[in-house]
Amino acid sequence: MAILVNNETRIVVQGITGRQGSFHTKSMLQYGSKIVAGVTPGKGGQTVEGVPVYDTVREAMREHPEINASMIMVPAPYAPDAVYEAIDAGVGLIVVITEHIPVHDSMRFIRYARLNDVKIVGPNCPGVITPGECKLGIMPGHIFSRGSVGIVSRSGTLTYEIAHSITKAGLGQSTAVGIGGDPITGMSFIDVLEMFRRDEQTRAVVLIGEIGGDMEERAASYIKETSYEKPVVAYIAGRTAPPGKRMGHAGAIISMGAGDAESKMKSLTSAGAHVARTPAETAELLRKLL
Amino acid sequence: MAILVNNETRIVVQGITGRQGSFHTKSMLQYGSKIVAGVTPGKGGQTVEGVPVYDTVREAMREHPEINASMIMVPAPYAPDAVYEAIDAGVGLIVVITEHIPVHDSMRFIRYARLNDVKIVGPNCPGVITPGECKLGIMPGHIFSRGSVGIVSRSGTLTYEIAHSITKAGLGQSTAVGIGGDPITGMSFIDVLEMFRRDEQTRAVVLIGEIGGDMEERAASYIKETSYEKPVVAYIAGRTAPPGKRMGHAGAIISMGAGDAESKMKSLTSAGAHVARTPAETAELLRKLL
Amino acid sequence: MKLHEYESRELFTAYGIPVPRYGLARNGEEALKIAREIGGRVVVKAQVLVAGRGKAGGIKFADTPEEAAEITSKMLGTEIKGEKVESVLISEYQEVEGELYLSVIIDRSRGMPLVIASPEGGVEIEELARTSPEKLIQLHVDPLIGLRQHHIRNVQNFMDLDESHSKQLSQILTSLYRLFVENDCELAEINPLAITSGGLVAIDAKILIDDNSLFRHSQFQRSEVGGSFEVEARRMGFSYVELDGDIGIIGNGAGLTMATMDVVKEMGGRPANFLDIGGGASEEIVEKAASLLLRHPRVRVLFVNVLGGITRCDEVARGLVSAVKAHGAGKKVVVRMMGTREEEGKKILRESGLYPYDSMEEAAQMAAQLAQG
Amino acid sequence: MKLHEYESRELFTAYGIPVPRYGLARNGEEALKIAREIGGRVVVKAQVLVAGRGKAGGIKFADTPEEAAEITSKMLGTEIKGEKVESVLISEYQEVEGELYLSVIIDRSRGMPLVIASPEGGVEIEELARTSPEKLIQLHVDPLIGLRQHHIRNVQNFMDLDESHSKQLSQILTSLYRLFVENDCELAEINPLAITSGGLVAIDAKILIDDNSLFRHSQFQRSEVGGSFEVEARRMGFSYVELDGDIGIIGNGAGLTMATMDVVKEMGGRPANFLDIGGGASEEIVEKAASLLLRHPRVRVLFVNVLGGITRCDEVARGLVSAVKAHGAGKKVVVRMMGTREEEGKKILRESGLYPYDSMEEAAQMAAQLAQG
Repeated sequence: MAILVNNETRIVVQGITGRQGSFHTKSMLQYGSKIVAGVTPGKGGQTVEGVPVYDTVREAMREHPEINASMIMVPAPYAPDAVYEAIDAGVGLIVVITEHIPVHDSMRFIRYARLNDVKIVGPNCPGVITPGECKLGIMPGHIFSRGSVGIVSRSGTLTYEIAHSITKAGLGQSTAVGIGGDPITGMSFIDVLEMFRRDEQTRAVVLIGEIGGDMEERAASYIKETSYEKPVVAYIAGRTAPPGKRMGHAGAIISMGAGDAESKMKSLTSAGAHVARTPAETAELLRKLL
Repeated sequence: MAILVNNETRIVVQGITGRQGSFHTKSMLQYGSKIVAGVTPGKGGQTVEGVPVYDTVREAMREHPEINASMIMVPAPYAPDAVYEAIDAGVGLIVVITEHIPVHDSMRFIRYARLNDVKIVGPNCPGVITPGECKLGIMPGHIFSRGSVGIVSRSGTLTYEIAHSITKAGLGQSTAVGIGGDPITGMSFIDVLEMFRRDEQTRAVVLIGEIGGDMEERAASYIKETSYEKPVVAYIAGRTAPPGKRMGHAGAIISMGAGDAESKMKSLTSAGAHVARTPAETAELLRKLL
Repeated sequence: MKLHEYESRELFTAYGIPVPRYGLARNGEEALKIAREIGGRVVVKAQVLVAGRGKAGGIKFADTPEEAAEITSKMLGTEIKGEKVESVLISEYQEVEGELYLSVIIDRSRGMPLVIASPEGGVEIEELARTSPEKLIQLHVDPLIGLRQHHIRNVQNFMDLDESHSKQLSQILTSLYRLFVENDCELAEINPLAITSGGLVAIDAKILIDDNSLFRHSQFQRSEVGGSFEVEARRMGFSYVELDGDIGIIGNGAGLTMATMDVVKEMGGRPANFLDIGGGASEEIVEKAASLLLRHPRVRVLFVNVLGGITRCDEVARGLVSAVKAHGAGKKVVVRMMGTREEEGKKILRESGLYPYDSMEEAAQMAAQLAQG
Repeated sequence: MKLHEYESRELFTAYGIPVPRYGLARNGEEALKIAREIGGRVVVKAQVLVAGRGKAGGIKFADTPEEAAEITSKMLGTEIKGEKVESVLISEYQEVEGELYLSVIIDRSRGMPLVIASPEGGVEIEELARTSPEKLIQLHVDPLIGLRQHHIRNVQNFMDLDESHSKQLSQILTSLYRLFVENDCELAEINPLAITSGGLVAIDAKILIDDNSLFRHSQFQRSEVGGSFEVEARRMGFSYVELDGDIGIIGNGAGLTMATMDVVKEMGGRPANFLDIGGGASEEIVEKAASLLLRHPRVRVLFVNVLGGITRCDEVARGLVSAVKAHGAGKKVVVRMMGTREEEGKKILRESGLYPYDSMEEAAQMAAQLAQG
């Protein structure tokens, strides 16, 4: 079954005519994803890689009422408006790839999405992939293979690293969800864990966390409280990161006396998750568990 | 079972020290409703009819964590803030008695309540009563008696009129919900019809509508589409009202070529509801149906 | 509460929405002065709130200031659909190349503001919505988020204007939405939004302010509209609507009062009005309400229907009895009463020779019979 | 981005939050002039962004303008925790009767602003939260609704001040929240908010602005903090953090780069830095990054870990080879490479005598060994 995206996913790409937008549209199409429309204000009537472009999501939806997901690749200053547009047009799943969106903007559109029962993945995320069915994101598709491990991650390339070792180990992935590296994201670890729990294809979950915030700790509490039925293997990046410094993106910072890797690893271990010390160990642990 | 309120309802009255607030607190207590706290800013520490008064809902909730409903009897200019306060304090059911709240304010707090999964009854409503269990409102309790008819109404005294005839007819009410006479209300006819549908105690529903808006028409569509299992008897006030005039409150106005009584009655009839021509006929129809 | 045209223009100007040059005149001299300042052809527009003033002779054109003054003098003091003209707007006449429609309204169904736009302005939007719904675009705006770029872009695309007009439309919509929210509007409508050689101009407007919000908008003066009875009743704080029958109706609560009217009609009677005394009315309030209707020349029968909850039947009875004593000569009175202190109330009525009914339907039937007799 | 104290004071003043009288001095003369204008005792405060400047000698008191000038002259040019003092704040000294704490912060867990207040200000709030959580109140504010009366009332009740201070607190909280939202703050903290004879005064503040929002806040000038390598790397557009080891780390993506550091440490090595080249880096970018680290005096081994997705391995290889040719003398280089154009990249590396690893763990082990050797 997998989660979030599958063969039925019909995509509109917002910001399709940009350099990144057109590049990833091509890559997604090559992977087999069904992109039925693109949107760039003022560029309506063009096509990108054979995909028709519209001025607004509303117009795209009128011509392609089957659209059920959007990927947003719009520069940060305009990305929040693109999210509001997708929500108001009735798109149920919105993947916000854009990085560097001001957090006050994200707070607001994430609340607004909740009000409208819309799922947001991101911002500042690689997207979602269900191998063999749909790639709704910017990850290199060939690293992934169809299988039984669900991945949920705050990181981009580190996800590819670990996905690759899972693929090499012959296990494959049900769905991999990059929830994004920003301090505040639409879907949380818990949201995705809950979806994997109900997904029959998923037999184990890999949780890739990093320093900053308390999302990993909350995931640990959730795993404990729900007596999570499927094995969880976790890897936490940033054990050697110094406090008070931002490691690459706004999310990864140890501050307010919280959010360091050791405490996250401890919480997860005591919740019954298996914590890997290196990315490669993740696949080894999975192989023993499955 | 009844709906919305019952023996378990624990009430905080916001605006308890006002003339109306204290009067209705007394009346509700006499009826047997469980009012555990009152709130009036600056009046914390007092008591009203033996009920302790707090400065904020947060404080009331800290002392009385069992609170699960609020009744708001605060003057219109301050009522929206009282609603936000109740929502943020975690109260799940809020009855807004206050009339004359600006509609822009109501729009906002009703959306906000939705975002927080909070139920709002009103504004400008008589409240909710489950006879014999809990009166959360300003209706005269003695008119109601325990029974099997659910009432949902946009009107106040007209509800009492019809409830009285149902009581006289020996049928009684499961719960009576006055959703309020304003153009925009928290709960709609459909919301309440849906609750009555699932309520075992309710064997028939009386819908009391009036001119203005299209809430009755939407209720009719809902009844038709769901093949509503329980008989619905409807009464619509305002057949003789002229277009373009406000009849008493903002909600009752025929405008924009919509909202007149005949079209509402027609919609309800064609949806399978039984439409009474006079209030008294409502009870007669019910007697035949039950 | 509906704003006068000149109030709408003041608001538009404050929000940067272009309007034709104008002035308000209360006599011919003022009209002359304003028309001279404007120069050229002007329009003289009666400042009344009733709909359809154009067809009723409330809008006239003047080629010279003198003509404007003459038209003004003639128009002032006349009645348009029953409303007296106390001032006129002298407005610059503008050649119109096209007419658009733009409004923000509260959509009751969704509980949200709704933006409506059409490239075919100047007509009744309800009419257009019925006959050619494809000619208008409707976009909901969440009150927690407000108007966003995509609303504006969708309106722009739908209207399909040239670039400079499209840009101006974006500014006007942004301003109109802000005006709508900041002034607690139920409706803020520009119709037509004219295309002129100087760009887009709001030629006419309809703005409804939520009565309940007036406590925070002291700038809007409630103007009294309607006949003298309506004005008097409203001054007393009653919800009052004048109808054309002969049975005066008093009820407590809007729904009950409307139902009382309906049942009277059902029984063959004709209501003279709608008068809601509200909840918890005192003896004095009831006396005032009853006296008002008893003094009404068209009222032959007064029908009082009270369901006591907060309202006490004895208070109602006492107020009613006083009113009948003072003003009841030649009028018939039917009372139906139930609820709080019902017995006390009925006793007071009986002692004064008034027969109280238990049933609303029976009482209505009696009222209808008495009116016909 | 952290604001300097003087920038915070400017903001507070703009939002009506009371601060002591002050001026910014860049030399002794300016300090003298400001201190004279203020009159009486003043505080000289080094304008540095590092935490704990008080204990490090960055806050001194002066009884006379001359003393203020002298302290200023001495303080300017010194380094406080590695940061050079380029200006000082000369601030009115105020007798303090009590110290409160007030802040608005973004709560990541709930995705909402959080108001924190305590009647015990002047201490580290994290410390207070740990030791005496009952001494502070925390209230979430929904970003779609904003600060409401009940937030203010709850803070007032909790702080339990006398009436005039309580009223002032309400105004300050309202202003602080507005400042927080309008300036895209991650944190807006007043600590202490002092009770003085003249009312509440914001004695010290900490304001963090969201870096991502700077495109719409041109008023804030990003100041360069940290050592020269950090500054240079950031100017090149890299995410860079200086560490104290001897193995230079380059990765693509923050998570992967952190993991690379961690694995190096796991294998017994010590990372010299964190350098994330981001996604889709070109040959030139890679060359710049590698050159920077190869020129770093503490770096003995350079470890490049690249996972090609958008990033192409051949581009990385070419950039790295150029950098090693120019600056690689005496340094060891370990590369791990995988993904897009992996074969082409590895070929380029091998031809230049660099051995590419497949496994991150093996490569890290080699880097650690080389650093020790």
